[in-house]
Amino acid sequence: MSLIMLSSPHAHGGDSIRMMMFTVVLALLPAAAVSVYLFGWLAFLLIVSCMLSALLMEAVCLKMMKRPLSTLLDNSAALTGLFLALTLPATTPWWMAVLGSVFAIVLGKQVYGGLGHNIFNPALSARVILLISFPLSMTTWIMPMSSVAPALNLFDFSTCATIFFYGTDALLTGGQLTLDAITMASPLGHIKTEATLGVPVAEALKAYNYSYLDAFLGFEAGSIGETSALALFIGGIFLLARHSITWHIPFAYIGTVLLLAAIFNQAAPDQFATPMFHLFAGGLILCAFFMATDPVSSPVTPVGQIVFGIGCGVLTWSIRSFGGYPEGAMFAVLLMNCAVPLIDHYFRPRVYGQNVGKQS
Amino acid sequence: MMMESMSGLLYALASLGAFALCAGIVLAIAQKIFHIEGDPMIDNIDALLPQTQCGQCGFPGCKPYATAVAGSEAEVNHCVPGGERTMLQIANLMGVEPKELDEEASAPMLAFVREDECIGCTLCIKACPVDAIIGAPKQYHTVIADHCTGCTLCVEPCPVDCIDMLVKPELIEHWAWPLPDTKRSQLGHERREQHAGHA
Amino acid sequence: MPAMLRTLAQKMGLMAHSFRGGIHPDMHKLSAMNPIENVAISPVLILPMKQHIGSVCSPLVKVGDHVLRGQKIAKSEGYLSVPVHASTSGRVVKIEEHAIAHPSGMGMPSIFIEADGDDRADESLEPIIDWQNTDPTLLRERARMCGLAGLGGAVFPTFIKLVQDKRFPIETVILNGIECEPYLTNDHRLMVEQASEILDGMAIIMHMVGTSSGIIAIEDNKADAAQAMQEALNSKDGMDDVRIEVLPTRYPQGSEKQLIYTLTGREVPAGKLPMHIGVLCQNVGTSKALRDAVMLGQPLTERIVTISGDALPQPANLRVRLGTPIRSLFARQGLEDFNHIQIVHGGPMMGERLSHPDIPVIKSTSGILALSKQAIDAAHTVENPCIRCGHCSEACPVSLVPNLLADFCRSDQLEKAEDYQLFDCIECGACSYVCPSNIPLVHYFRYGKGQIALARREQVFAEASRQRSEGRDARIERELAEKAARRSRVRKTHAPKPVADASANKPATPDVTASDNAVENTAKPEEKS
Amino acid sequence: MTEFALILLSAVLVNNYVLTKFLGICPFLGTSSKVETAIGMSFAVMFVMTLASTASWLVQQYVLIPLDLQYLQTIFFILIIASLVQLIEMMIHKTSPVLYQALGIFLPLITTNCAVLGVAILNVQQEQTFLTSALYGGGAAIGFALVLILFAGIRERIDVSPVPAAFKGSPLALITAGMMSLAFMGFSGLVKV
Repeated sequence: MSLIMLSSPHAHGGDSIRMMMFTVVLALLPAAAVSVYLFGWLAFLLIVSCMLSALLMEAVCLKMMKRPLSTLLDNSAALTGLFLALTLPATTPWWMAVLGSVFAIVLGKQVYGGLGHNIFNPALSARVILLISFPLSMTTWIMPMSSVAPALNLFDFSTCATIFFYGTDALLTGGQLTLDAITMASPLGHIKTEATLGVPVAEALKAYNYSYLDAFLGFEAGSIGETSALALFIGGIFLLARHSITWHIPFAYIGTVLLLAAIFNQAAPDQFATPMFHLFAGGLILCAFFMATDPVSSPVTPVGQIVFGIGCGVLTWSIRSFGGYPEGAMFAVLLMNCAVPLIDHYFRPRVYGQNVGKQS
Repeated sequence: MMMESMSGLLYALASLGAFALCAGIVLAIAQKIFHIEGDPMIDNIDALLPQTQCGQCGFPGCKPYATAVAGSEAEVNHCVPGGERTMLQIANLMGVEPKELDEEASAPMLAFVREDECIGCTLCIKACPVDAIIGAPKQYHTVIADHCTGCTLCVEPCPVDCIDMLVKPELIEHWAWPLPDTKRSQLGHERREQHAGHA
Repeated sequence: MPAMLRTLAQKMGLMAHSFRGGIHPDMHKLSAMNPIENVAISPVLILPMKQHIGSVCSPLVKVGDHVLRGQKIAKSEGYLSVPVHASTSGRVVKIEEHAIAHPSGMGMPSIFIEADGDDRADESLEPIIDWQNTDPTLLRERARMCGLAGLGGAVFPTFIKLVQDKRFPIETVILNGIECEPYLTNDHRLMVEQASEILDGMAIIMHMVGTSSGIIAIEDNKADAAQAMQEALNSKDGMDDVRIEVLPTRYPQGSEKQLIYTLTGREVPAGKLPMHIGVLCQNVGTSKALRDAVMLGQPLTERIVTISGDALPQPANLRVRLGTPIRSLFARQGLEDFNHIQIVHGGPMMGERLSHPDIPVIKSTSGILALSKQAIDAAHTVENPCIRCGHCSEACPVSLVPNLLADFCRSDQLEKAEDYQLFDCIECGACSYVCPSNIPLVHYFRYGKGQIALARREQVFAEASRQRSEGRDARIERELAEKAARRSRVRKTHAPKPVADASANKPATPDVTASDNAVENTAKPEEKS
Repeated sequence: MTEFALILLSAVLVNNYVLTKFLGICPFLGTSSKVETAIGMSFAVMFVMTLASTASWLVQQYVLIPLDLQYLQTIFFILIIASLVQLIEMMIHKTSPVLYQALGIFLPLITTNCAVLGVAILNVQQEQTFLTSALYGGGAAIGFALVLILFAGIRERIDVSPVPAAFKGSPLALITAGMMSLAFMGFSGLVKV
């Protein structure tokens, strides 16, 4: 009989990290499928390259740190790669995608000591690094389903491969397409530029022939994974059902954004967009259901998660309405990630029997 | 031309001097208000020490060692019975980097008098720093097990050498769970080393 | 349902109280349908000197003495302790250290009794028939004399709880028939087969603490037990303010604090006892033992033990004499070879893993399990890093934050662990059960608690040594000052006079020198600064 | 009134002294190993910074300009800051010796803290009025405190995690500080002041 001292309990529920991460990958499949449907081979190449480079980089890091390669199987690296791919614009060149994955794995996770110790959400920090290092190519969006640019058939592998490997200008040397023909501003970006010229929001949207239904289904310019609100909602509900995440962060986050948008839209309709617009525009749902609820970089306790969600909501809405960048969700989540250790410390649930006071 | 630069220089010196003077006065007054007597740090450190008064740190007792450490004349890692935990606590309090212990603390010991050989010379009673040995002149002495700190100061003065150090028996009530030591918690140990080296 | 809304609804009485967190392990109640069987008395019984929470007892008998069943063989030391009784008539063979169910593997002095076979009972304690008008303090003394301790597993001496204290009147007596630990079914069978005896015990308890209202709590996976208790309750008169409460099955519903919150909506304040909020909680087994002690004059010498496990051929509920070695019980159920088997003393969630079966059954043995190797290995697999998923803090019935606590305990940040209320942890194991990274959280908490207790003991010891050492230094200073004062006084009396009275100073000198040498060598080898 | 709020907001978040102007990095890294020390340091810096920026504006307005001794500006400001630091050091030594011991060298180092001197000189260069210079001083100090306490919270957590040996201690702290400044760039343009 081995004399190693095993403390109780001698039973286990059978849950494992691999299962939890796999559930999140499953939840992301609808969004990934819709992105391939909307952006064709571009999206597919992006997703594959990001996931592969993330896995490869994690293997390299584990080898260097002489840690067992078995931790690769907990598909957290694959998940980080998929997250990053979904936040990138369709026309991202391949080296930028790979660089992003390397940043995500090395600077985002391994440098902090591997799974479970990173302070910031790895995919999001890599996405912000790319945004600030390559501002132009990170904010060029193309309309999905090539409805705007008939000449750019997204389902023809060779054109997509040339865009992916040689960048958009290589395509244009053929002369038949100009860059601004196929690219356009994202709804958020459009409103911000119009607002600086003093055009009220309603008119700006009309000029952009923006329709809420298209935005809900996904036919709008934006990163490949964040356009379709429907697919993201399906994934989010799936996560809640499988108890991978709790309702606290998404509801608090989206609720705060909608509340702020509603109040200010009533106060000054032409200066602030409607709540519906904020919900379907940009990466709010992707960030709320997937990025902010990354268990490692979000608070542990329910009270803390609600405070975290409200913080993300306020920051997202204020950056979108007043800030310099069109999309505030990424910055908001990163900023709140900094505050997580303090939130954990100060927002702990009341322990049984502590300051119960007079009881009936 | 000379005159302006001279007067400019004069103004500069005057204003700087005046300002420095009044700042000095304010600080002198503040010095009186916030005057503090003894250094409370000594008591904080003394409270951390195990009070075995054993002198293994090179000082005649715990209070002198605490004063030395507070005045940063002595290093934080001299207290042998305190072991790593005391050293870490003092380093933490002093805000200095923890230093490796120079000598590993042995298992806790208890002095034991072989009473038939004791001649009752009261030398060990006087040598014991914590009065843990009782007995009268010409009567045989005995060590109070609960009070003995195991500092071995009584062994040397005994003329008939009838005191020997026994290892303290481990009581079942005082047994404490060890860290999980199976291969299962290899990661836990790694994290513990990380922290220990960087308290 | 947001926690705030839930507590609000509970406060307004819209919803029954239910404690926070908790888990649903599969219950493996294999022996639920097996009736209680009596076990033949084993030839040698081993009775450890401590089978309860409190101080160790000291033996009253010597080797060779002949004892009767129920005779007191060890007297309790101090207030928090209960005596030990012989569980059968026979001869004391030896008194020495023997292994007990303790993780350290250390032994406890135990009395070995060789059974003489005729099991003659000791008649010294006569039965108290009309206990209704007996003074409760007398009944309390009887409970202490009979060595009663909580049989639910906590083994807290029962007589200490059964007290009428003006400052803390008891309003409700709760009988705990929950038994939420997987595999264990002894309370269940006891309720099915001896419901009226349990209710007699409850009546005695209510009489002793001076209340008339009580609740019997049973989980809904023991419907037959609830039904049997209800029938017995209907036939009993004078217990109309007592009701059966069937609660949903959830681990750890049976823990005292969680049960009290579920039934009364009140929380036991930190550092306080249930009696401070007018509640008394007792296990159904203890209530029956109290009935035997009062109405039959029988001390606690036997108990119901569930013997089960996925590696045991024939699970059963046995009425076992205290001191029976576990190996003989396993042999009775058809299990001989133990090399692929892990033995657990108690339930799988809170029980101790034993390294060998030669350990006696004592008052706290509610069950002994033979679990297969893969069952234990599935529970103790390799620890992965914590991904802060929060499942453990959701499952914690005391609403602690287990993963942060485990981090503090692992890296010896003990003041932080105390600040996060480590000592409120009831070690129920719900957090380790749900942890997807298989982190042995309870093991880290036990390590943390041990280190904090060790640090506190050393602190008390150091404080005492410091005071003694300062007292000693003060004494030495005082003696030196006296010596100096005495020497200066002597010099003053001799100095001015001429030669004439030189002889006068002869008598003064002897006593000075005598006390001199006593004081002289008190200085320590190296001078104290 | 909103104008003052905007100034404060811009000093605390938009052009935060530590994460966007990269001033006062050495106390930022030095005193952030524990949250209590960080809080202590933040109070000290808040006290010194606000008083220093107002005092330096007064000295600039009523001593340097009338006597046109602008070239003495830096010396005067350093003198003000030094005496304030001496004052706060005595107060902390009296009120909580543990904090005094924990801050150690970084308490007198506030004198040479480039954020404190920076805010004083910037106020003067941008010709701020008395009230706005006080607001900028206070805002900068609150910004410094906010970021320092957040960073201390993070440091306490990463000090315990199994960081690869090459990154242990300050390398990882610097990487994290870099990430934080990346996140703070989201605030750029938030306030049009």
